[in-house]
Amino acid sequence: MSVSLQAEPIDIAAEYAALVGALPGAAVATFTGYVRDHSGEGPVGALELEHYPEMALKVLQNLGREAAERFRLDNWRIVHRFGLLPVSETIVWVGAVADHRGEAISACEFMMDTLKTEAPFWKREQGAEGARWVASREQDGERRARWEQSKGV
Amino acid sequence: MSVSLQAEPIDIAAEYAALVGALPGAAVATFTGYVRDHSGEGPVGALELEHYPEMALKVLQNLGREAAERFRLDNWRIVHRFGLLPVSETIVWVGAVADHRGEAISACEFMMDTLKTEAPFWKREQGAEGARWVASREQDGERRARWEQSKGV
Amino acid sequence: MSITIKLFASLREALGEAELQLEVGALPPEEVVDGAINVAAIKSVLSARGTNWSDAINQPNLVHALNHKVVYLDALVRDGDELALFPPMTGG
Amino acid sequence: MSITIKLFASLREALGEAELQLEVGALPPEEVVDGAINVAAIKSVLSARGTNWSDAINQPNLVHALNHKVVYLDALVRDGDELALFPPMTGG
Repeated sequence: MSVSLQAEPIDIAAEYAALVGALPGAAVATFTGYVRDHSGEGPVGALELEHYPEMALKVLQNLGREAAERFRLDNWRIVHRFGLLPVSETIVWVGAVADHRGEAISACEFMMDTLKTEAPFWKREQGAEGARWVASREQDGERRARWEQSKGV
Repeated sequence: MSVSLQAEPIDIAAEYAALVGALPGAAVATFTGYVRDHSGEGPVGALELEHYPEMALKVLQNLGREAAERFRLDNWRIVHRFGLLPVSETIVWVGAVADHRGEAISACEFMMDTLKTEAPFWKREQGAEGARWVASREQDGERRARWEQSKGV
Repeated sequence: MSITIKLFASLREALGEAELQLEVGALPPEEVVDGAINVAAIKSVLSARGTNWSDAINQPNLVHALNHKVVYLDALVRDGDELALFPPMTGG
Repeated sequence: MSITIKLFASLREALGEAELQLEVGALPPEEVVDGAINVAAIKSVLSARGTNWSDAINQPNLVHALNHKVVYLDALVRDGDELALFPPMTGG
Protein backbone atom coordinates (compact mmCIF):
# COMPACT_ATOMS: atom_id res chain seq x y z
CA MET A 1 0.00 0.00 0.00
CA SER A 2 2.61 2.51 -1.06
CA VAL A 3 3.88 4.79 -3.79
CA SER A 4 7.38 5.25 -5.11
CA LEU A 5 8.53 8.12 -7.32
CA GLN A 6 11.97 7.24 -8.56
CA ALA A 7 14.63 8.00 -11.15
CA GLU A 8 15.95 4.41 -11.04
CA PRO A 9 14.60 1.62 -13.27
CA ILE A 10 11.73 -0.38 -11.78
CA ASP A 11 12.81 -3.80 -10.50
CA ILE A 12 9.65 -5.61 -11.49
CA ALA A 13 10.54 -8.98 -9.96
CA ALA A 14 11.32 -7.32 -6.60
CA GLU A 15 8.20 -5.16 -6.75
CA TYR A 16 6.05 -8.21 -7.49
CA ALA A 17 7.56 -10.23 -4.64
CA ALA A 18 7.04 -7.37 -2.19
CA LEU A 19 3.46 -6.83 -3.36
CA VAL A 20 2.43 -10.43 -2.87
CA GLY A 21 4.45 -10.93 0.32
CA ALA A 22 4.42 -14.01 2.49
CA LEU A 23 0.66 -14.62 2.34
CA PRO A 24 -0.51 -14.04 -1.21
CA GLY A 25 -3.98 -12.96 -2.04
CA ALA A 26 -5.94 -15.15 -4.40
CA ALA A 27 -5.64 -12.76 -7.32
CA VAL A 28 -2.79 -10.49 -8.37
CA ALA A 29 -2.87 -8.18 -11.39
CA THR A 30 -0.03 -5.96 -12.59
CA PHE A 31 0.55 -3.44 -15.35
CA THR A 32 3.86 -2.09 -16.67
CA GLY A 33 4.28 0.79 -19.11
CA TYR A 34 7.49 1.07 -21.19
CA VAL A 35 9.00 3.79 -23.38
CA ARG A 36 8.11 3.03 -27.02
CA ASP A 37 10.42 3.77 -29.94
CA HIS A 38 7.66 5.65 -31.74
CA SER A 39 4.62 7.82 -31.10
CA GLY A 40 1.90 9.38 -33.24
CA GLU A 41 4.41 12.17 -33.97
CA GLY A 42 7.20 9.91 -35.30
CA PRO A 43 10.26 8.06 -33.99
CA VAL A 44 11.25 8.54 -30.35
CA GLY A 45 14.80 8.24 -28.98
CA ALA A 46 13.98 8.82 -25.31
CA LEU A 47 11.41 10.37 -22.99
CA GLU A 48 12.03 13.09 -20.43
CA LEU A 49 9.55 12.87 -17.59
CA GLU A 50 9.00 16.04 -15.62
CA HIS A 51 6.93 15.87 -12.45
CA TYR A 52 5.62 17.88 -9.50
CA PRO A 53 6.98 15.71 -6.68
CA GLU A 54 4.86 16.72 -3.67
CA MET A 55 1.60 16.71 -5.60
CA ALA A 56 2.42 13.51 -7.51
CA LEU A 57 3.01 11.67 -4.24
CA LYS A 58 -0.28 12.88 -2.74
CA VAL A 59 -2.33 12.15 -5.87
CA LEU A 60 -0.93 8.62 -6.20
CA GLN A 61 -1.34 7.84 -2.49
CA ASN A 62 -4.97 8.95 -2.64
CA LEU A 63 -5.44 6.95 -5.83
CA GLY A 64 -4.13 3.78 -4.18
CA ARG A 65 -6.40 4.30 -1.18
CA GLU A 66 -9.41 4.92 -3.42
CA ALA A 67 -8.65 1.79 -5.46
CA ALA A 68 -8.25 -0.25 -2.24
CA GLU A 69 -11.66 0.84 -0.98
CA ARG A 70 -13.46 0.55 -4.29
CA PHE A 71 -12.08 -2.88 -5.23
CA ARG A 72 -11.50 -4.28 -1.71
CA LEU A 73 -7.78 -4.72 -2.25
CA ASP A 74 -5.53 -6.54 0.21
CA ASN A 75 -2.52 -4.69 -1.16
CA TRP A 76 -1.55 -2.25 -3.92
CA ARG A 77 1.57 -0.50 -5.17
CA ILE A 78 2.24 2.33 -7.63
CA VAL A 79 5.75 3.07 -8.93
CA HIS A 80 6.35 5.98 -11.33
CA ARG A 81 9.65 7.14 -12.75
CA PHE A 82 10.86 10.61 -13.61
CA GLY A 83 13.91 11.96 -15.44
CA LEU A 84 15.44 10.81 -18.71
CA LEU A 85 14.14 7.43 -19.87
CA PRO A 86 15.62 5.78 -22.98
CA VAL A 87 13.51 3.60 -25.28
CA SER A 88 12.41 0.27 -23.74
CA GLU A 89 12.84 1.54 -20.17
CA THR A 90 10.06 1.12 -17.61
CA ILE A 91 7.92 4.20 -16.94
CA VAL A 92 5.24 2.99 -14.56
CA TRP A 93 4.27 -0.15 -12.65
CA VAL A 94 1.05 -0.79 -10.75
CA GLY A 95 0.02 -3.91 -8.87
CA ALA A 96 -3.17 -4.96 -7.05
CA VAL A 97 -3.95 -7.92 -4.78
CA ALA A 98 -7.58 -8.93 -4.18
CA ASP A 99 -9.68 -11.93 -3.31
CA HIS A 100 -11.07 -12.21 -6.84
CA ARG A 101 -9.65 -11.64 -10.30
CA GLY A 102 -12.23 -9.09 -11.44
CA GLU A 103 -11.31 -6.74 -8.62
CA ALA A 104 -7.55 -7.10 -9.05
CA ILE A 105 -7.69 -6.49 -12.82
CA SER A 106 -10.19 -3.63 -12.60
CA ALA A 107 -8.11 -1.97 -9.86
CA CYS A 108 -5.05 -1.96 -12.14
CA GLU A 109 -7.04 -0.47 -14.99
CA PHE A 110 -8.63 2.15 -12.70
CA MET A 111 -5.24 3.13 -11.26
CA MET A 112 -3.70 3.50 -14.73
CA ASP A 113 -6.64 5.41 -16.20
CA THR A 114 -6.72 7.81 -13.27
CA LEU A 115 -2.96 8.24 -13.02
CA LYS A 116 -2.80 9.18 -16.71
CA THR A 117 -5.17 12.12 -16.30
CA GLU A 118 -4.67 13.20 -12.67
CA ALA A 119 -1.05 12.63 -11.63
CA PRO A 120 1.24 15.62 -12.39
CA PHE A 121 3.73 14.14 -14.83
CA TRP A 122 4.58 15.53 -18.27
CA LYS A 123 6.31 13.67 -21.07
CA ARG A 124 8.70 15.25 -23.53
CA GLU A 125 9.73 13.10 -26.47
CA GLN A 126 13.17 13.34 -27.98
CA GLY A 127 12.52 12.85 -31.69
CA ALA A 128 14.59 13.18 -34.84
CA GLU A 129 13.89 16.93 -35.04
CA GLY A 130 14.42 17.84 -31.40
CA ALA A 131 12.22 17.51 -28.34
CA ARG A 132 8.44 17.99 -28.19
CA TRP A 133 5.96 17.97 -25.31
CA VAL A 134 3.49 15.11 -25.57
CA ALA A 135 -0.12 16.32 -25.91
CA SER A 136 -2.74 14.81 -23.64
CA ARG A 137 -5.02 12.36 -25.41
CA GLU A 138 -8.76 12.87 -25.45
CA GLN A 139 -9.14 9.10 -25.24
CA ASP A 140 -7.44 9.12 -21.83
CA GLY A 141 -10.07 11.51 -20.51
CA GLU A 142 -12.82 9.27 -21.86
CA ARG A 143 -11.30 6.17 -20.27
CA ARG A 144 -11.13 8.00 -16.95
CA ALA A 145 -14.73 9.18 -17.24
CA ARG A 146 -15.99 5.58 -17.48
CA TRP A 147 -15.04 5.06 -13.83
CA GLU A 148 -17.33 7.92 -12.77
CA GLN A 149 -20.27 6.23 -14.45
CA SER A 150 -19.81 2.69 -13.20
CA LYS A 151 -18.84 1.99 -9.64
CA GLY A 152 -18.89 -1.78 -10.24
CA VAL A 153 -16.16 -4.21 -11.23
CA MET B 1 2.87 -16.82 -27.72
CA SER B 2 2.80 -20.12 -25.92
CA VAL B 3 1.11 -22.26 -23.31
CA SER B 4 2.62 -24.31 -20.52
CA LEU B 5 0.80 -26.97 -18.51
CA GLN B 6 3.02 -27.89 -15.60
CA ALA B 7 3.15 -29.52 -12.19
CA GLU B 8 6.02 -27.24 -11.07
CA PRO B 9 5.47 -23.84 -9.40
CA ILE B 10 5.28 -20.88 -11.79
CA ASP B 11 8.47 -18.81 -11.82
CA ILE B 12 6.76 -15.47 -12.25
CA ALA B 13 9.93 -13.37 -12.59
CA ALA B 14 11.25 -15.69 -15.33
CA GLU B 15 7.89 -15.79 -17.09
CA TYR B 16 7.66 -12.01 -17.05
CA ALA B 17 11.18 -11.57 -18.42
CA ALA B 18 10.53 -14.07 -21.22
CA LEU B 19 7.19 -12.45 -22.09
CA VAL B 20 8.64 -8.97 -22.46
CA GLY B 21 11.87 -10.12 -24.10
CA ALA B 22 14.58 -7.86 -25.46
CA LEU B 23 12.26 -5.36 -27.14
CA PRO B 24 9.38 -4.66 -24.78
CA GLY B 25 6.00 -3.57 -25.95
CA ALA B 26 4.64 -0.36 -24.54
CA ALA B 27 2.12 -2.06 -22.27
CA VAL B 28 2.35 -5.31 -20.32
CA ALA B 29 -0.42 -6.72 -18.14
CA THR B 30 -0.25 -9.88 -16.04
CA PHE B 31 -2.54 -11.86 -13.80
CA THR B 32 -1.65 -14.54 -11.24
CA GLY B 33 -4.08 -16.78 -9.41
CA TYR B 34 -3.08 -18.40 -6.10
CA VAL B 35 -4.57 -21.12 -3.90
CA ARG B 36 -6.59 -19.46 -1.12
CA ASP B 37 -6.85 -20.84 2.40
CA HIS B 38 -10.65 -20.68 2.27
CA SER B 39 -13.58 -20.98 -0.10
CA GLY B 40 -17.33 -20.52 0.12
CA GLU B 41 -17.44 -24.04 1.55
CA GLY B 42 -14.99 -23.44 4.41
CA PRO B 43 -11.25 -23.71 5.09
CA VAL B 44 -9.03 -25.21 2.41
CA GLY B 45 -5.76 -27.04 3.07
CA ALA B 46 -4.79 -27.66 -0.56
CA LEU B 47 -6.21 -27.96 -4.06
CA GLU B 48 -5.96 -30.93 -6.38
CA LEU B 49 -6.13 -29.88 -10.00
CA GLU B 50 -7.21 -32.55 -12.45
CA HIS B 51 -6.94 -31.79 -16.15
CA TYR B 52 -7.45 -33.25 -19.64
CA PRO B 53 -3.98 -32.56 -21.02
CA GLU B 54 -4.47 -32.76 -24.82
CA MET B 55 -7.67 -30.73 -24.78
CA ALA B 56 -6.37 -28.18 -22.23
CA LEU B 57 -3.38 -27.48 -24.44
CA LYS B 58 -5.52 -26.98 -27.54
CA VAL B 59 -8.10 -24.81 -25.77
CA LEU B 60 -5.44 -22.56 -24.24
CA GLN B 61 -3.46 -22.25 -27.48
CA ASN B 62 -6.62 -21.24 -29.33
CA LEU B 63 -7.47 -18.82 -26.53
CA GLY B 64 -4.08 -17.12 -26.78
CA ARG B 65 -4.42 -16.82 -30.55
CA GLU B 66 -7.92 -15.39 -30.24
CA ALA B 67 -6.75 -12.87 -27.64
CA ALA B 68 -3.81 -11.88 -29.86
CA GLU B 69 -6.10 -11.20 -32.79
CA ARG B 70 -8.82 -9.48 -30.82
CA PHE B 71 -6.52 -7.20 -28.80
CA ARG B 72 -3.63 -6.89 -31.30
CA LEU B 73 -1.10 -8.41 -28.92
CA ASP B 74 2.63 -8.46 -29.62
CA ASN B 75 3.03 -11.38 -27.25
CA TRP B 76 1.05 -13.52 -24.81
CA ARG B 77 1.64 -16.43 -22.46
CA ILE B 78 -0.61 -18.76 -20.47
CA VAL B 79 0.76 -21.05 -17.72
CA HIS B 80 -1.56 -23.40 -15.84
CA ARG B 81 -0.61 -25.90 -13.17
CA PHE B 82 -2.04 -29.31 -12.37
CA GLY B 83 -1.59 -31.77 -9.52
CA LEU B 84 -1.54 -31.12 -5.78
CA LEU B 85 -1.22 -27.41 -4.90
CA PRO B 86 -0.88 -26.35 -1.25
CA VAL B 87 -2.33 -23.05 0.00
CA SER B 88 -0.55 -19.94 -1.34
CA GLU B 89 0.86 -21.78 -4.38
CA THR B 90 0.44 -20.35 -7.87
CA ILE B 91 -2.34 -21.89 -10.00
CA VAL B 92 -2.34 -19.83 -13.17
CA TRP B 93 -0.40 -16.98 -14.78
CA VAL B 94 -1.33 -15.05 -17.91
CA GLY B 95 0.53 -12.18 -19.53
CA ALA B 96 -0.19 -9.92 -22.51
CA VAL B 97 1.97 -7.37 -24.37
CA ALA B 98 0.31 -4.70 -26.52
CA ASP B 99 0.90 -1.21 -27.84
CA HIS B 100 -1.67 0.30 -25.46
CA ARG B 101 -2.70 -0.40 -21.90
CA GLY B 102 -6.40 -0.97 -22.60
CA GLU B 103 -5.62 -3.85 -24.91
CA ALA B 104 -3.06 -5.49 -22.62
CA ILE B 105 -5.33 -5.34 -19.57
CA SER B 106 -8.46 -6.44 -21.45
CA ALA B 107 -6.56 -9.34 -23.00
CA CYS B 108 -5.60 -10.63 -19.54
CA GLU B 109 -9.17 -10.37 -18.34
CA PHE B 110 -10.51 -12.07 -21.49
CA MET B 111 -7.99 -14.90 -21.18
CA MET B 112 -8.85 -15.49 -17.52
CA ASP B 113 -12.63 -15.30 -18.01
CA THR B 114 -12.49 -17.71 -20.95
CA LEU B 115 -10.00 -20.10 -19.36
CA LYS B 116 -12.23 -20.41 -16.27
CA THR B 117 -15.21 -21.66 -18.26
CA GLU B 118 -13.63 -23.40 -21.28
CA ALA B 119 -10.33 -25.01 -20.30
CA PRO B 120 -10.71 -28.58 -18.99
CA PHE B 121 -9.42 -28.31 -15.43
CA TRP B 122 -11.27 -29.38 -12.31
CA LYS B 123 -10.50 -28.31 -8.76
CA ARG B 124 -10.90 -30.49 -5.71
CA GLU B 125 -10.55 -28.80 -2.35
CA GLN B 126 -9.05 -30.60 0.60
CA GLY B 127 -11.08 -29.27 3.52
CA ALA B 128 -11.41 -30.15 7.18
CA GLU B 129 -13.99 -32.87 6.40
CA GLY B 130 -12.29 -34.47 3.41
CA ALA B 131 -12.08 -33.50 -0.23
CA ARG B 132 -14.87 -31.92 -2.29
CA TRP B 133 -15.13 -31.06 -5.99
CA VAL B 134 -15.46 -27.34 -6.56
CA ALA B 135 -18.73 -26.38 -8.25
CA SER B 136 -18.60 -24.08 -11.24
CA ARG B 137 -19.76 -20.54 -10.47
CA GLU B 138 -22.64 -18.98 -12.35
CA GLN B 139 -20.80 -15.66 -12.11
CA ASP B 140 -17.94 -17.10 -14.19
CA GLY B 141 -20.35 -17.91 -16.99
CA GLU B 142 -21.73 -14.38 -16.84
CA ARG B 143 -18.26 -12.83 -16.97
CA ARG B 144 -17.46 -14.96 -20.01
CA ALA B 145 -20.70 -13.99 -21.73
CA ARG B 146 -19.79 -10.28 -21.59
CA TRP B 147 -17.04 -10.93 -24.15
CA GLU B 148 -19.60 -12.26 -26.64
CA GLN B 149 -21.58 -9.05 -26.44
CA SER B 150 -18.74 -6.53 -26.71
CA LYS B 151 -15.94 -7.07 -29.16
CA GLY B 152 -14.25 -3.83 -28.10
CA VAL B 153 -11.58 -3.07 -25.51
CA MET C 1 -16.92 -48.96 -34.57
CA SER C 2 -14.54 -48.33 -31.67
CA ILE C 3 -14.66 -45.10 -29.69
CA THR C 4 -12.40 -43.97 -26.85
CA ILE C 5 -14.42 -42.65 -23.91
CA LYS C 6 -12.67 -40.48 -21.33
CA LEU C 7 -14.17 -39.48 -18.00
CA PHE C 8 -12.91 -36.71 -15.72
CA ALA C 9 -13.32 -35.30 -12.21
CA SER C 10 -16.50 -36.26 -10.30
CA LEU C 11 -17.67 -38.42 -13.22
CA ARG C 12 -14.43 -40.40 -13.28
CA GLU C 13 -14.65 -40.79 -9.53
CA ALA C 14 -18.31 -41.88 -9.49
CA LEU C 15 -17.74 -44.52 -12.19
CA GLY C 16 -14.29 -45.66 -11.11
CA GLU C 17 -12.93 -45.49 -14.67
CA ALA C 18 -10.89 -42.84 -16.45
CA GLU C 19 -10.90 -44.33 -19.94
CA LEU C 20 -12.58 -47.15 -21.86
CA GLN C 21 -12.90 -48.43 -25.42
CA LEU C 22 -16.54 -48.57 -26.47
CA GLU C 23 -17.44 -51.03 -29.22
CA VAL C 24 -20.73 -49.91 -30.74
CA GLY C 25 -21.12 -52.47 -33.52
CA ALA C 26 -24.29 -53.77 -31.91
CA LEU C 27 -26.26 -50.55 -32.36
CA PRO C 28 -29.57 -50.73 -34.25
CA PRO C 29 -28.89 -49.73 -37.89
CA GLU C 30 -31.30 -46.76 -37.76
CA GLU C 31 -28.93 -45.06 -35.28
CA VAL C 32 -26.04 -45.18 -37.77
CA VAL C 33 -25.84 -42.40 -40.39
CA ASP C 34 -22.99 -42.58 -42.92
CA GLY C 35 -20.93 -44.68 -40.53
CA ALA C 36 -21.43 -42.27 -37.64
CA ILE C 37 -23.68 -42.12 -34.58
CA ASN C 38 -24.44 -39.08 -32.51
CA VAL C 39 -23.38 -38.26 -28.95
CA ALA C 40 -26.89 -38.90 -27.61
CA ALA C 41 -26.78 -42.49 -28.92
CA ILE C 42 -23.41 -43.10 -27.28
CA LYS C 43 -24.76 -41.78 -23.99
CA SER C 44 -27.65 -44.28 -24.30
CA VAL C 45 -25.20 -47.12 -24.76
CA LEU C 46 -23.20 -46.01 -21.71
CA SER C 47 -26.35 -45.52 -19.63
CA ALA C 48 -27.28 -49.15 -20.24
CA ARG C 49 -24.26 -50.25 -18.20
CA GLY C 50 -26.17 -49.86 -14.92
CA THR C 51 -27.85 -47.40 -12.57
CA ASN C 52 -24.62 -45.68 -11.49
CA TRP C 53 -23.75 -45.11 -15.16
CA SER C 54 -27.24 -43.97 -16.05
CA ASP C 55 -27.26 -41.46 -13.16
CA ALA C 56 -23.79 -40.12 -13.87
CA ILE C 57 -24.13 -39.90 -17.64
CA ASN C 58 -27.50 -38.15 -17.58
CA GLN C 59 -26.68 -35.43 -15.05
CA PRO C 60 -27.94 -32.11 -16.38
CA ASN C 61 -24.75 -30.07 -16.80
CA LEU C 62 -22.54 -32.76 -18.32
CA VAL C 63 -20.09 -31.44 -20.92
CA HIS C 64 -19.20 -33.50 -24.05
CA ALA C 65 -15.91 -32.98 -25.87
CA LEU C 66 -15.35 -34.74 -29.20
CA ASN C 67 -11.68 -34.93 -30.19
CA HIS C 68 -10.89 -32.14 -27.67
CA LYS C 69 -13.67 -29.80 -28.70
CA VAL C 70 -16.92 -29.12 -26.82
CA VAL C 71 -19.95 -30.44 -28.76
CA TYR C 72 -23.69 -30.98 -28.27
CA LEU C 73 -25.83 -34.11 -28.33
CA ASP C 74 -26.28 -34.08 -32.11
CA ALA C 75 -22.54 -34.16 -32.94
CA LEU C 76 -21.54 -37.16 -35.08
CA VAL C 77 -18.98 -39.60 -33.69
CA ARG C 78 -16.93 -41.87 -35.98
CA ASP C 79 -14.69 -44.89 -35.62
CA GLY C 80 -11.48 -43.93 -33.78
CA ASP C 81 -12.87 -40.74 -32.26
CA GLU C 82 -12.31 -39.71 -28.66
CA LEU C 83 -15.35 -38.61 -26.68
CA ALA C 84 -14.78 -37.09 -23.24
CA LEU C 85 -17.50 -36.54 -20.64
CA PHE C 86 -17.06 -34.31 -17.62
CA PRO C 87 -18.71 -31.78 -15.28
CA PRO C 88 -18.36 -28.01 -15.94
CA MET C 89 -14.75 -26.82 -15.81
CA THR C 90 -13.42 -25.10 -12.70
CA GLY C 91 -9.83 -24.16 -13.55
CA GLY C 92 -8.02 -20.86 -13.33
CA MET D 1 0.06 38.42 0.93
CA SER D 2 2.79 36.12 -0.46
CA ILE D 3 1.97 33.16 -2.68
CA THR D 4 4.32 30.57 -4.17
CA ILE D 5 3.70 30.09 -7.88
CA LYS D 6 5.03 26.93 -9.55
CA LEU D 7 5.12 26.38 -13.29
CA PHE D 8 5.65 23.06 -15.05
CA ALA D 9 6.36 21.54 -18.45
CA SER D 10 5.64 23.71 -21.53
CA LEU D 11 4.52 26.58 -19.28
CA ARG D 12 7.78 26.56 -17.32
CA GLU D 13 9.69 26.39 -20.58
CA ALA D 14 7.77 29.22 -22.26
CA LEU D 15 8.22 31.55 -19.27
CA GLY D 16 11.74 30.50 -18.29
CA GLU D 17 10.84 30.21 -14.61
CA ALA D 18 9.95 27.20 -12.47
CA GLU D 19 8.96 28.98 -9.27
CA LEU D 20 8.36 32.53 -8.04
CA GLN D 21 7.05 34.31 -4.96
CA LEU D 22 4.12 36.52 -5.83
CA GLU D 23 3.42 39.48 -3.56
CA VAL D 24 -0.18 40.53 -4.06
CA GLY D 25 -0.44 43.36 -1.51
CA ALA D 26 -1.16 45.84 -4.31
CA LEU D 27 -4.45 44.23 -5.36
CA PRO D 28 -7.58 46.43 -5.37
CA PRO D 29 -9.43 45.82 -2.06
CA GLU D 30 -12.63 44.59 -3.79
CA GLU D 31 -10.67 41.50 -5.00
CA VAL D 32 -9.82 40.51 -1.44
CA VAL D 33 -12.43 38.50 0.48
CA ASP D 34 -11.62 37.54 4.08
CA GLY D 35 -7.90 37.87 3.41
CA ALA D 36 -8.10 35.60 0.31
CA ILE D 37 -8.23 36.20 -3.43
CA ASN D 38 -9.36 33.75 -6.06
CA VAL D 39 -7.29 31.95 -8.70
CA ALA D 40 -8.71 34.12 -11.50
CA ALA D 41 -7.38 37.26 -9.77
CA ILE D 42 -3.93 35.74 -9.41
CA LYS D 43 -3.93 34.87 -13.09
CA SER D 44 -4.74 38.51 -13.88
CA VAL D 45 -1.76 39.66 -11.82
CA LEU D 46 0.52 37.18 -13.62
CA SER D 47 -0.88 38.13 -17.06
CA ALA D 48 0.09 41.74 -16.43
CA ARG D 49 3.76 40.73 -16.51
CA GLY D 50 3.88 40.88 -20.32
CA THR D 51 2.57 39.35 -23.53
CA ASN D 52 4.43 36.05 -23.11
CA TRP D 53 2.90 35.70 -19.62
CA SER D 54 -0.54 36.71 -20.79
CA ASP D 55 -0.44 34.19 -23.65
CA ALA D 56 0.88 31.35 -21.50
CA ILE D 57 -1.35 31.94 -18.46
CA ASN D 58 -4.57 32.24 -20.47
CA GLN D 59 -4.19 29.15 -22.64
CA PRO D 60 -7.48 27.25 -22.64
CA ASN D 61 -6.55 23.92 -21.01
CA LEU D 62 -4.36 25.23 -18.20
CA VAL D 63 -4.68 23.25 -14.97
CA HIS D 64 -4.52 24.99 -11.55
CA ALA D 65 -3.43 23.12 -8.43
CA LEU D 66 -3.74 24.82 -5.05
CA ASN D 67 -1.62 23.20 -2.33
CA HIS D 68 -1.32 20.06 -4.50
CA LYS D 69 -5.00 19.73 -5.38
CA VAL D 70 -6.63 20.58 -8.70
CA VAL D 71 -9.00 23.57 -8.35
CA TYR D 72 -11.01 25.90 -10.56
CA LEU D 73 -10.86 29.68 -11.08
CA ASP D 74 -13.05 30.49 -8.08
CA ALA D 75 -10.86 28.71 -5.51
CA LEU D 76 -9.63 31.03 -2.72
CA VAL D 77 -5.88 31.47 -2.24
CA ARG D 78 -4.41 32.68 1.07
CA ASP D 79 -1.09 33.96 2.32
CA GLY D 80 1.54 31.20 2.20
CA ASP D 81 -0.39 28.99 -0.26
CA GLU D 82 1.23 27.25 -3.23
CA LEU D 83 -0.47 27.62 -6.60
CA ALA D 84 0.83 25.52 -9.48
CA LEU D 85 -0.04 26.12 -13.13
CA PHE D 86 0.58 23.53 -15.83
CA PRO D 87 -0.73 21.94 -19.04
CA PRO D 88 -2.82 18.72 -18.89
CA MET D 89 -0.91 15.80 -17.39
CA THR D 90 0.65 13.16 -19.65
CA GLY D 91 2.20 10.63 -17.27
CA GLY D 92 1.79 6.86 -17.09
